[in-house]
Amino acid sequence: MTLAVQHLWLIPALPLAAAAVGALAPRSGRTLAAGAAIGAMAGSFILACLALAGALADPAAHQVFNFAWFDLGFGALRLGFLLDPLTAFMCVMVAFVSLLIFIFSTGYMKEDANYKQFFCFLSLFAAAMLGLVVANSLLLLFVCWELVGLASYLLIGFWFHKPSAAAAAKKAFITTRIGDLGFLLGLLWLQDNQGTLLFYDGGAGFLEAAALANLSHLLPCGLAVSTAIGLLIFCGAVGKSGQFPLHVWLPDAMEGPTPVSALIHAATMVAAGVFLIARVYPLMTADQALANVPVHALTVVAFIGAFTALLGALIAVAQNDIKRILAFSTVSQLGYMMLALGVGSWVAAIFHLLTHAFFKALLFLGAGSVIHAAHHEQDIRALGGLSKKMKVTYLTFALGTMALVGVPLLFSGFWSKEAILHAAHGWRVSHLPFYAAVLGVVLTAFYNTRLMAETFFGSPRSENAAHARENGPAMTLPLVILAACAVLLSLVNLPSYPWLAAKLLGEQEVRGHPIFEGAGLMGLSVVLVALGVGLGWALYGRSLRANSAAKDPLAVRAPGVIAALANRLGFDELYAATVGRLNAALATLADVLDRFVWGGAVDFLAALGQFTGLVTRETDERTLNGGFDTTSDKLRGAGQAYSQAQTGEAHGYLRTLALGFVILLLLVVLGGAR
Amino acid sequence: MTLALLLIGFLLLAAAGAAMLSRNLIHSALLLTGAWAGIAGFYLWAGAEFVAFAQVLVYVGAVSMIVLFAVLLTRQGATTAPVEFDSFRRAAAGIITAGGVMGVLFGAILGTPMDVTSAPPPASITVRQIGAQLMGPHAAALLIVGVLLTVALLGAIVIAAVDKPDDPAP
Amino acid sequence: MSPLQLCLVLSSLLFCVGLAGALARSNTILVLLGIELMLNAANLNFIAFWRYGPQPAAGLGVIFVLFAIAVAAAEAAVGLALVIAIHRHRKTVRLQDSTALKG
Amino acid sequence: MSPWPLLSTLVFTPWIGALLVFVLRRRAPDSVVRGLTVLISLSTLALGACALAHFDPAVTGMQLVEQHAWISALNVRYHLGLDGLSLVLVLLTGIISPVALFGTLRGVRCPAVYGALFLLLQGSALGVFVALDFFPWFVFWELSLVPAFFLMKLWGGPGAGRAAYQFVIYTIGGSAFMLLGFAALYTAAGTFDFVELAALARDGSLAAKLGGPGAFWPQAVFLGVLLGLAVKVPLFPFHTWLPPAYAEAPVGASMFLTGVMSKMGVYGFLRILWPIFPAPLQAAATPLLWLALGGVVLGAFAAMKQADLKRMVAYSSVNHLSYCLLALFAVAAAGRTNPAASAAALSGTILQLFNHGLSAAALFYCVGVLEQRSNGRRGLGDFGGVRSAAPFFAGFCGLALFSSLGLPGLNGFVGEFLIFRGVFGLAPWAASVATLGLLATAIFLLTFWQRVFHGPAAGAGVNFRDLDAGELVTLLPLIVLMFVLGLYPQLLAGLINPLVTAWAGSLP
Repeated sequence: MTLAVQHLWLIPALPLAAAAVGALAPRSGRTLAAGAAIGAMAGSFILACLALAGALADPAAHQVFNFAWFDLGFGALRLGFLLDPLTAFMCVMVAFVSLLIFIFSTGYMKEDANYKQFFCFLSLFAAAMLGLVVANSLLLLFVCWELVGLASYLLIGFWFHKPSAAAAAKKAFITTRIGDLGFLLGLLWLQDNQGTLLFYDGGAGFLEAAALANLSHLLPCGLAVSTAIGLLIFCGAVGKSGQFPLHVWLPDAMEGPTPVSALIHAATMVAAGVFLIARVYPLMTADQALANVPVHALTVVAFIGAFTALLGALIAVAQNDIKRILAFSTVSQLGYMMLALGVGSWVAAIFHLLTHAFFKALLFLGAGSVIHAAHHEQDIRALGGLSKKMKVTYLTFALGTMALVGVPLLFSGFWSKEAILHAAHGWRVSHLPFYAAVLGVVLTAFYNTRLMAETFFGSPRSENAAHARENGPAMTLPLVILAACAVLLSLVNLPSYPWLAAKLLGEQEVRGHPIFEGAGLMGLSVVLVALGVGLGWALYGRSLRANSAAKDPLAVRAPGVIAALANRLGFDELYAATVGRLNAALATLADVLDRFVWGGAVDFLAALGQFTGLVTRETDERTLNGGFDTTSDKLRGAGQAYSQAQTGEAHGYLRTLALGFVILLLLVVLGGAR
Repeated sequence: MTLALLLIGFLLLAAAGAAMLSRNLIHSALLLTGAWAGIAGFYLWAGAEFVAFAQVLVYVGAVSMIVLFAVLLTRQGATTAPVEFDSFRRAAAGIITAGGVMGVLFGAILGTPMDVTSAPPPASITVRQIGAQLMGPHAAALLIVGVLLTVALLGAIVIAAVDKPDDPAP
Repeated sequence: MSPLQLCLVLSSLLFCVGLAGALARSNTILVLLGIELMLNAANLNFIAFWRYGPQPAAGLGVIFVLFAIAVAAAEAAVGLALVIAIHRHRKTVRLQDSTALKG
Repeated sequence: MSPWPLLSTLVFTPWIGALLVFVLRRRAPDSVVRGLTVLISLSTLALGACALAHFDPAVTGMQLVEQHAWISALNVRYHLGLDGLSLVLVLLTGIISPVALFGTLRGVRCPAVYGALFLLLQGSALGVFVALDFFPWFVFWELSLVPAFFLMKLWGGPGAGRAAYQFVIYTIGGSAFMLLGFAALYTAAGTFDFVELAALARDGSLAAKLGGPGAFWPQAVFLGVLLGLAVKVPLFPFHTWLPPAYAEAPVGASMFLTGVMSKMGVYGFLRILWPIFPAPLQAAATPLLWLALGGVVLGAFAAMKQADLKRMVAYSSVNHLSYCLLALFAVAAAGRTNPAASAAALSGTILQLFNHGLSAAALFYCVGVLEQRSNGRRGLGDFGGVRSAAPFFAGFCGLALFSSLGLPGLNGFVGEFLIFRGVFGLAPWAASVATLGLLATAIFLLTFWQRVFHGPAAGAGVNFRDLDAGELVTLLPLIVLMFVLGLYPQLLAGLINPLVTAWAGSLP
């Protein structure tokens, strides 16, 4: 155990302290809150770099620091921190992107009244996200997972006076919680089965060989235990990472401020699902050796990932809100990561996660820059012509787009996507995911071309766009840095020198292969991207939109398809009609049961009691009381009659006394009382 | 002895009866004083000299004086106005009732065999004996009677006192 | 007729005289005096039984009579005071005029 | 053992205080009376801390025992004692009561009478938690209804009369069956003492005395006692008295009712039903488990449908207390099969008791604040955008809400996690169905939060006044405890661990 892992807790603790400062600072302490948040983040970044250095010194080792949270009768509930290359790379990425976005936020949120609160929530998010990354316990990971969800909830609903923002925040929390409940069940199952939730614990953790061997027995339904647990945990990832069928919350989450979208809903939190699956990868692959199971956990992951990748790209084609296009693009890219995990290349997934984090954060921040400059105009139909007004934003945004599209050779996105396509092509179970991914690449190129063309080229199509001006350095500097990263990051994992993959896999030396080995696939990819860009340019770039009301050229050609896609294929309506209605029906049922059945039973008993009471009262009044009353009346009458005898005449009394005496004595004498 | 008793009894009853019949209250009071004196005579006859002494002291001396004062204080109009029997019916009923009582009493007395005639006449009780009895076994009763008398004295004064606080005497 | 019976007859006669007076007369003072006579008749009985009773030496009859005389004296004093008070308020000494006890 | 009768002092100080407050009500100014009431109420916390200092968690039996003959003809004893469970609940009472009094005493009519009744209630609840003989226990149990009734009826809302009658009659009805059950038990065993009865039950002689296992009487007695406790907790579907009672009671009483009195029922399950009727409970546990599950799921869904915030919080109480029963019945049903899970479930139950007390009391107080600011309105649609005007209030209420829905880092999570961990190990299907309850809880609590605090300012949310110092001081201890127990549950778990381990080890 090195010094680094012992002090790993400092990485999330610093932003947490900043969040506390932000929460407790007075309302006017804007600079204090922002300063604390940025300072803490910088500290975390430095610590993360140190941790990375510590991890790379021995990439094969899982350094852990475990401690008991509290005693539980039969053994303590233990938590811990873990340091390995995966953790370290994630830490550095999260801390770095967070730092840049914090800096960007100081410019973007300058006018907001709740500026201080914003940084408090952001710091809380960063703390939870970093905690999630460094956790060595599924429980600690779950705790941070939920806290990340809370921070996301608070930040989506940051402009809470907007009803749409409040509703989106609630939708996000509830939807992800559905997945989290699956996660929770998986976690409980694991705890019950293994007695520990630690990943690595010197041979006793559940990701280590001894424990995994226990998980291979079959359930009555035919699944292996590890498959079932793995799929339950995957439910959590589906919720958090916006995978089909729980992807509906992510586009709505764009109601939050743009830095939030960049940090949480593009770069970090949504990628946590991918990270989670990568973290428990030994568990996910534990059933690969079993031949006679109906389904492997990873197969499900692959298909869901591929479907989501295609779905997201499709829907993005028909969106008009700049942030929603990027949101669906995020959904799609997360699908690619899941696909990579599913087809067995978790290294490719993590590589894409890292590259995507940078270029998608760049794109969102660029979008934020545009929105900020254009006075919160988000509709690309109303923008246009910004390339001349906002040079820095335009250039960096273009670089990010090229990375996302996968323009060959120079851009990180190309290499990471290439790795995924390669892995999907090599998957032995099915080729369907590969075809979906290929189609997704074309679509991605297409809708991004559209985005660029509509936003930056031509002439401004609204007052807001016409008055746009480039933003200050607090906002442009992060863009430049991120753009540099989006390009340079390709260097860490070139096929000929896969440094990142080697480190992640715990290999000391880096063994690359010549670049032409995968040239066929790479060529295909280049052709696909060119096709997509060409199509996009043909439709949107050549004949630029004249004004914001002009019809979309694609919608003219296939109105039904575009309308369906613009409506996001009706998932929200579908859920409202099924899950929502089921939920409402259950609530009504419970309420009716309460009011009428259980409450009715009680009321019936009460009525029965009251009826009995009525009967007895009547009986009492008519018979018992009646008799008693008559007697009383008679007694009173007798008393009145008797009082008539009280004449007040002393003579009479004396006489009566004497007569009484006579009678008594006569009785005694004559009766012979002797 | 018996003769003496008869004589005393006759005088006593005669005085009492006359007192009850007299129409003049003053006469009634004086005749009653006589009857009380007769009773004292009876006590003497029976050998209870101390009782006879007390009878004379209390009744003949004290009560008769109070009665006389009461009579004088309640006289209306002429001092010698007779007190009439205002209701013949009541008088008759009273006398008949008394007669009834007398009848049953006589019946009881005469119908009861009492064979105590053989007992010797006891030595008369001495004052010393009475004193010892009073201060011994009956001390509590004596005390209570003392208190009673005091209270009666105060009570009599309070009841009979003139209460006209609002009307100062001229 | 034994002396005891004679005494008892005498006392009962006295009692009846008192009773008759108390019942027949309307003057409150005379009613009180009649009652006083009845009390004295009872005293006669005490003395007679003391004199001729089975245990004359105890002297209980004498003591009783002494107490009775004391109480009677008190009674007479209070009773006559009441008569005077009533007379002062109602200007009457007729017993049948005081009927406050009527029910 | 301390020679000073600490537990008697603990129980009777509030009663004596109630008398004092009542006597002083016209002689001292209101402020003095209020201060005195809160001070007396705080005595429980102080004495509870004393008890804590004398308490040895390693001992699983009763501690600080006081035992005197009371009615020797009936073998009734004045028997008080304390174990980890009692101590946790005594401390809870010591926290909730002063907070509730402090928070609500300023606004009520006749604060002295209110305070005196409240102190009576507090003493009775404490008596229930420490009495070890059925007779005094039952006396405390029933006595607690009297002040609760008057608090509810005299200080409650418009429908309070009906709700109070329903509450009292329903509860007394249940208790009557319990009394009958104990009468039968006494005829058979000749003692009212819980400890002795439990010992008899352990060696099986109790069932033999009642007529042998499977005979009519043990079942009947068990059902009687079960009914009494089920109404009190309340176990679904005997819960219909609870929403109107909690909703119509004055805020302080609601806080106490949900914070402390609802724990009396679960306490009864753990102290009486569990040790004295192990075999019948095990036999009946599976159907009871279904009922508890019904409470968890239907309680949460019914809450979703409520338009009255207080009723909503009341239903969330049904839901949260049903988790406790769920764990209890799961453990009873499974018996000795999985001691680790049983121990977790039982710890979870006790932690949940404490945690629910904190968060539900805080929630009721928050609804009370809303009610007080808006002239008694407390509908879901009566407010809007309160957070803009009252950020502190929104923050505190939000913390209480998130604690209630089991957010990690706050106290609610620990208890629920342990319950789920235990129940999953004993009855996985029940745990799976119960997650529906977790989801529904999140939905209705967030709906509460969204409708009241978010959106544009509307209804009574316009110009909403933020918390003043007194309200802040009321909520602060609860919020601080939520954090402390959420991050460091060992504080409580340490008190009950040996006890729970012993229980889990002695299952049939």
